Amino acid sequence: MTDKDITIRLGAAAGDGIQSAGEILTRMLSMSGQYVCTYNGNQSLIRGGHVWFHIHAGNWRVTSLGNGIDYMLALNQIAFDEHIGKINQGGAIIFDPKTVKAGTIPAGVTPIRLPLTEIALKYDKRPLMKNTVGIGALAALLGIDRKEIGEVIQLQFGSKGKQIVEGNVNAALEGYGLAAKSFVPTKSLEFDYSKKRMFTHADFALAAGAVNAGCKFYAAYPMSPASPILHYMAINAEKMGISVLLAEDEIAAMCATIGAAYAGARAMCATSGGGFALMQEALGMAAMNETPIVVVDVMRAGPSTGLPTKTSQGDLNMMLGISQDDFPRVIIAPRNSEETFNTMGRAFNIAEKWQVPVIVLLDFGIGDGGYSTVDNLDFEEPIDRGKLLTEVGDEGTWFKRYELTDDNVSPRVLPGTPNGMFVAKTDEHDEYGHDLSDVEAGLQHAVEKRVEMMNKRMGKLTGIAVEMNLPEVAGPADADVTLVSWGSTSNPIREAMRQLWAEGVKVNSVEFCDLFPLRWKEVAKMLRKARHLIDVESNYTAQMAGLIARETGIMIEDRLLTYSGEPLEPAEVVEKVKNVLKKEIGVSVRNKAL
Amino acid sequence: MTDKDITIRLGAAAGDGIQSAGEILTRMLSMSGQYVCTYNGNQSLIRGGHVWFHIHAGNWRVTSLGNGIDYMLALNQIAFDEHIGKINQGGAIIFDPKTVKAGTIPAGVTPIRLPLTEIALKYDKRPLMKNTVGIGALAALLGIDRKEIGEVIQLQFGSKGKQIVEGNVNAALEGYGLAAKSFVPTKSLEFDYSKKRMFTHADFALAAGAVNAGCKFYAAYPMSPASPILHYMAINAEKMGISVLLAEDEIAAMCATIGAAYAGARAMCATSGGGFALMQEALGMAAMNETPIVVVDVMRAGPSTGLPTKTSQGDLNMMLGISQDDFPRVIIAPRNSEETFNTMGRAFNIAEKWQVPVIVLLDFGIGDGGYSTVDNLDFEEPIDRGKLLTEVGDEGTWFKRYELTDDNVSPRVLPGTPNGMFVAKTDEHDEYGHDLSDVEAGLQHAVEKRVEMMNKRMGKLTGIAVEMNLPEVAGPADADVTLVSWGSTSNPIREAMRQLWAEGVKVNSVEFCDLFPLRWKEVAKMLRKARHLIDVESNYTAQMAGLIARETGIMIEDRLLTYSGEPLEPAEVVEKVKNVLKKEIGVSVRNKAL
Amino acid sequence: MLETKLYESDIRPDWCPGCGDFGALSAVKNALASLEIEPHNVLISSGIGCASNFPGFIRTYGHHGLHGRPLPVAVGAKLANPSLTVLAIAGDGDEYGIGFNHVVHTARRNHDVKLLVLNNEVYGLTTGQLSPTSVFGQRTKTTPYGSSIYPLNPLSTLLGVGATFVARGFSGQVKQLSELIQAAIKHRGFSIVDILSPCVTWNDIYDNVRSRMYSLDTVSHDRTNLHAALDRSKETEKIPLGIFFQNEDSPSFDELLHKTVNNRFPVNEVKHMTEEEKKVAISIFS
Amino acid sequence: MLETKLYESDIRPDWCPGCGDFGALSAVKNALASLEIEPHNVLISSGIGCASNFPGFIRTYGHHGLHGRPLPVAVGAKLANPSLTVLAIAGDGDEYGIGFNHVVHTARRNHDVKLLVLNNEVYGLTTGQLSPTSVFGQRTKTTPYGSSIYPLNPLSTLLGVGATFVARGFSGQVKQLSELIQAAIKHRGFSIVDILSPCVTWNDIYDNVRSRMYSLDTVSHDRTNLHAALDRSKETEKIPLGIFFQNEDSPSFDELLHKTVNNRFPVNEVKHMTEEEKKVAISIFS
Ligand SMILES: Cc1ncc(C[n+]2csc(CCOP(=O)(O)OP(=O)(O)O)c2C)c(N)n1
Ligand SMILES: Cc1ncc(C[n+]2csc(CCOP(=O)(O)OP(=O)(O)O)c2C)c(N)n1
Ligand code: SF4
Ligand code: SF4
Ligand SMILES: [Mg+2]
Ligand SMILES: [Mg+2]
Repeated sequence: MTDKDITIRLGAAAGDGIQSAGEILTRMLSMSGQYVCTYNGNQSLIRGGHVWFHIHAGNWRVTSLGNGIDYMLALNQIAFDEHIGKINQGGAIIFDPKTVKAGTIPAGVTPIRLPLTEIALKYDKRPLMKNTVGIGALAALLGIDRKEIGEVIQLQFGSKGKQIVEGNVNAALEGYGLAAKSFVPTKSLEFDYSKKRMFTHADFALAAGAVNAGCKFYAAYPMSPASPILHYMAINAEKMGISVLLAEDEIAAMCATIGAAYAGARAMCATSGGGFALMQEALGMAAMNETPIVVVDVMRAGPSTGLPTKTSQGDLNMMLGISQDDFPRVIIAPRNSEETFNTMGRAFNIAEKWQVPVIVLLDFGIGDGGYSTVDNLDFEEPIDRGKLLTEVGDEGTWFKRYELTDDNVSPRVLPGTPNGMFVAKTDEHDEYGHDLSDVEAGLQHAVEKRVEMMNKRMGKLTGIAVEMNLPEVAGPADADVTLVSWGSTSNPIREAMRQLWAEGVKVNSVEFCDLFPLRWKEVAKMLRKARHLIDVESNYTAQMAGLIARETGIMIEDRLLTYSGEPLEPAEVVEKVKNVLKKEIGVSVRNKAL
Repeated sequence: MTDKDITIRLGAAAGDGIQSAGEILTRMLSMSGQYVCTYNGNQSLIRGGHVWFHIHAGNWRVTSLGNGIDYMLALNQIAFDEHIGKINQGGAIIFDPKTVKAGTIPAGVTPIRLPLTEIALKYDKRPLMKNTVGIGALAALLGIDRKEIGEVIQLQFGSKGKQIVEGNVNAALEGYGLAAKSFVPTKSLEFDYSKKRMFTHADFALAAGAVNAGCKFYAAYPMSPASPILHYMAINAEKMGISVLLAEDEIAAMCATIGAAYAGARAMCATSGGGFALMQEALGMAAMNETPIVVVDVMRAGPSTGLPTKTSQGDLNMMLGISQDDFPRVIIAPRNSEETFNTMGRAFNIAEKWQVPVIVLLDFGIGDGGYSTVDNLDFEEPIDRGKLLTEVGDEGTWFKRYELTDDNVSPRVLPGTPNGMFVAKTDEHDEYGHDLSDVEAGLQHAVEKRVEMMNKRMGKLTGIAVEMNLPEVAGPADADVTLVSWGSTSNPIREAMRQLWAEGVKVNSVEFCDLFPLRWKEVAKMLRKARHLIDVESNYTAQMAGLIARETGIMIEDRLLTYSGEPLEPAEVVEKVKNVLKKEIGVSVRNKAL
Repeated sequence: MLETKLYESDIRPDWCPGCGDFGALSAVKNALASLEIEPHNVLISSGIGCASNFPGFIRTYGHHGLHGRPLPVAVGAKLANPSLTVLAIAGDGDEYGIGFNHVVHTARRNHDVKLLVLNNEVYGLTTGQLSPTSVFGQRTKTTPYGSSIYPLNPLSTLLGVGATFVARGFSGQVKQLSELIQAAIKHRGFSIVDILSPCVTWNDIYDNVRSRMYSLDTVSHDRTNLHAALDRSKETEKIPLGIFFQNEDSPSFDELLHKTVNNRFPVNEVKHMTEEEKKVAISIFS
Repeated sequence: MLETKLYESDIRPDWCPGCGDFGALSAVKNALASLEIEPHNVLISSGIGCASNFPGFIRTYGHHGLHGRPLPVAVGAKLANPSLTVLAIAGDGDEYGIGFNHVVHTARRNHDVKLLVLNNEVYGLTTGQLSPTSVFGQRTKTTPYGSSIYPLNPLSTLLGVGATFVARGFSGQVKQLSELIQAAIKHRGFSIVDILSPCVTWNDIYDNVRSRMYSLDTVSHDRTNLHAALDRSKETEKIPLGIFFQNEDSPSFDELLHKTVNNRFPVNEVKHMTEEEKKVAISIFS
């Protein structure tokens, strides 16, 4: 089996149905045995403007958006103009000459002029189906079996009735027929119709993973690109018995999550950076009163409102500095949908075992903004609730909820348990949860107890670090260049490395999924092995490089940074590595639109 | 003139008037030419418990609390028991044997038994004046001229009427007489009644400095230990024409500050860490729409509610990670009241010149919690409002508020100015303040503009860094040990160094007042000169050392950290330095009550 | 009636001698004992302030959280474990200032949590600044020349919101207060009891309240009549105490949610999805 | 009357064709032109959402800030420069959800800022989730089986607060809406105009509103009568439009503050303290 892959892009105005067209195509490819990776070129508006849907598909595990565009469907003028320059040699662009005026078409790119609107109007009064015609045409270029079209359209539109399904199928097949006639594919895929692959974005994967881990409480205030998690919970609430709270703001969402966790539920809330900013004070509360919660930030390009539908990895510093003074927190940034699903059981286990807040960081690029194939979902991560008592002996007025122990974790009890009364306290407190801040404050014994309590809480980080995963090293141990990344940025790196390896370049990558706490001495050892480090991140200040420097003293001076809102393309990584090998060292910034 | 200094402590229950007694004594000393430095051992309650007031005074510029206690006034049992062990050899403790049972008194400490209550009851029905009697007694031990007593009591109680003044004066003089008889002072001060020194805490100094800098808008929600700033503004609002807004929460306080600054006022708000956590989203807004504001965090011991009346330097990481994604901010941590006053003009100038939020970090120890002498107040720092236009030509529909310029600062105009209309925008925007996030988002020109706008905002940091002060080096250039500190922690270091120098130890200190942005290359050069670095901070994780490592790669492994809530004493620094010189290197943690 | 000593803590309240909050503490203990709700089935969620120091002074489960946020914590806890009696107890700064939006929305959604506001018309713990309920003209550290800020009327506001149980008590009248709290706990859904609780240090309104108060039981007040309730809530000469308004026709948020998602006591609930659920969970993945 | 083209922007609104917000935009322009308030003396402070995209679509000073925070920004700006006409324009999510506490407190303090809420009873820009004003039973992405959450009645709530100007308009009735906005601007202190502004994409209530609306001018409604206003605000069959309540007897916060601190236009104000002020400023230092 040789490796084959292809990139496809669909462009139109918001409201033209390009999202659903892209999904149909993604489904078609997944049902033909392809691995997929997609990206939504969204805008922060509801109708109009220009949106696009990009697909990278192949018979190997594609992780990123590939390079350039092989086949393009341009439903309006701006789609044509904006993307024509990115079409690869040997590629093609489908458009309706009635609505799109083709300018100069680059040599090596085939224009495929199809009467998309005319065909669409055959099946409906409004020309909405023109994208269905386009999908059919794309399917032809890809060489997908005609009968897949019917199946997938049935899946997508089944609920809308037979007539709509048939209309769409016929429209697609007409597009298929015409395109097949007008173009001899230059690139092809290897289909295996027996392999039906699943795909999803990390938001849904996260929600599903959380529910599988026993999450029964979810609170949120809507915020892009985290809203799909809320929608997932809402739609499944009844079937799964999840209490969903549409809170009046993010502060309430976070506090209710803490209340639910305190009362015993596995509880979670999610938002994006701006909402997370508001949750910070309460997150400090959870850490202080040792209530286990899982909190999700699906990052988008900021600062402030920024670019709500664009991607970024700009919130790491916020996670390192959440609210006032020092307290333990755990930060995990899964790299893709599959890893996200598989992380959630672990996230809840760490939260409950160590009685700390666990933060899961996603970004628009792999969250709401991009599907990828999920092959290996682990439903069986054991549930570990840590030191959770179900019974307490009658030993006095109050229960020692914050008992000092060797591992810094105290036995926990839930309201409703006889003899277990305690106060979950945000003031500094003694082992029963009583104030050290009022009549005791400043007295020698209270000062000592305060220090012990700080040591207890912060000491957990040492224990947690032992359980955290070190960064994964991908590629050969012996490499001239080592790319350092975290979360989603590892995806274009993986594809870039394939390309570089093929060209004989010795490159590997150190990819952080677990970010904090870590066994930093071991991380330092790993990094010191590298001959030359390049930090690759999607933010202005190289926040992960900052964390690495803070914890190890290792300064990664060579950097590939993007903060344009657009995800990195593998080609940019390839170029950076080659430049570095040519001794062009320093900080590189990308500002291209995808 | 030889250097002379003394430490005094007054202890009682909250509500016993120990705060005002301490103030009287501080005033008496200041009016006798002494430099002072005080500390409030407060608790988070209104009445009861145990509070104390500590004074360090001398004819040299004392900066910290000195070592131990020379003279103590213990008004109740707990005050006696809690502090007796800290009294220095040659010291004395004043108490009323009727209310306090003296346990074993350490050798070398003189007990002075006085009928405090009995005397007090002579002048009032309630024994409230017993602390006045005590003050008189302390004045005798100190050897202050009797006539100072009358003057100061007149100052303190003048507004309460002649009878009260007289009663207090007589009570004090009786105490004076009795104590003078019963004790031959072992330690004395050198008085100069012609030198009247001023003292204040950094909260008031900050407020006064801000008002002098033209601050005419102040918004706040009360929070200890930042409330005195609000009280100062409230009391002076009418006289100075300051608009004070008691906001419904910190978010509103911050947003109103931004609104006022946008409309043209020099505007400020202040809070403590928990309130600041809530302000973070809005602070990102100010940075994004380039509205100049000054924001104050008076740090207290956390995390979460923590110890509201105790001190800490735990909020630096929060300042480095404020809300989502990267944006410029300036962080300054003045070291004492005087520097705080003198910083405010600069803070507002930087804010307006660079159109960025400026954060001033104080802590309880020098804020609400401690007075110190202010000698050199600079009222004349020129006011620089930067590129503020008062007129705009008629050049089109909108004004180019976010024009790209060489220094990354765009001309600014205030609402009310004809032809100056623009939108202050938190979405990513073009030069007029129009959205790049909706119909433009992701299009090549908008992506490029976005990157330019990020570069513009973040680029300011480079310009600002040039104007920021490098850390001050105190002590000899040639030192075996270099202490690194920021803000208030420099104060015990200064006193410790005096002691160490006297003993021939070669030690100096690098003290950061301006924290971010800095010319880090130069900082690194300064630090690399040191033979051995010790980081001294009041937090668990050595946050400043973390920042230094992040920016320079220099890891300061040797640390003296305190997170007990109590400020560091010079003696602890002395001990640490000596241990290090004995090669006992590593992290030291202090957990003593002061 | 259970014994009130069941609820005794070994922690002495740190309130100033004479603080109104002592009366409220007695009333809450009495109410719980009267309703025979055992200590371990009670959760008290508070904020930050003198009033919010409540948990720990009474032997129940307590959550002493953040200034202004007692309600959302209570709401989450009640949803996770509907068998708990969940009270939020806090100050006027907590609930009528920074946290009032939570009050409004918890009220309008009719969550089954009970809010007791120890209203001393001042910020007590932060040393006496003007609170949202401080009266016009009040002198405080933040209004040294007298306040010229209109105060919030929490009761008329909550009547406007459509809160289903609105009452006012006085911590100097422990018996009546206990009865109000009992009624609040028994109410179907959200209830608020605004408790005038004098701050003897910064705002001693004992005499003022005593001289102006009267009980709504002594007049023919129809608590199902919104207009009557509104008029009572807006009285300025006299201070009515009692239940201003009650409506038991609206199911609580928790009832409505329970009907659909059947949420249960959480400890035994944490388990992986069933095979059936797994299929549903990932049906969206293809 | 000034020409409305003075307020024309060169930015085309990004709202969906047919969105109710277009009508509100016309009404605001018309109201400002009618009152002859020049564009440079107007500041529009908004939040985040479709409605909040307002600034930029009209040529005045604009502050397009944070979700829920238009009012505090407006309040600060108005205090700093009392000569500006300050409007806050935002969505129901902004003002009745996350930001409602600011509405309550801005209203009770009677700040001289004017709030226009473009109420489409849904979160528009975030793709159609349930908002605080979405009706019981409404199907949205977050309530796929129909909402069982009681909505907020913002008007009755603000009447309970004691807001001094409470009105409702409809963006499909531009002329009446303009008049309401003019009245709101002329009002002494805080005013709110709740504007029903249909979202054609997620919650098209045009027909619903048209079939149920009537003008309060057509009935004998006494806008000085709180009880009458409350009843009107609680109508469910019909939708009254117009001014529900107005009280011009209470000085605004800004008037009261101006009397004491004499705040003025800020540009020329920034200077060091006078010698006299210096003495006062540091009198506390000794
Ligand atoms: C976010 C935040 N802001 C401010 C504070 C400071 N603070 C503590 S208690 C309090 C007010 C207390 O007043 P109230 O709620 O009326 O309670 P009381 O002390 O009067 O009983 C404030 C403002 C805080 N802890 N957290
Ligand atoms: C703190 C914060 N939370 C959430 C969001 C996401 N958000 C953007 S617009 C919006 C709601 C918009 O609804 P509404 O205010 O009713 O305005 P509309 O779009 O309906 O006009 C939300 C929740 C945000 N930007 N900031
Ligand atoms: S300050 Fe006031 S509210 Fe606080 S404990 Fe004292 S009397 Fe009670
Ligand atoms: S989504 Fe609704 S509110 Fe937003 S622009 Fe479209 S129609 Fe208007
Ligand atoms: Mg209060
Ligand atoms: Mg809306």
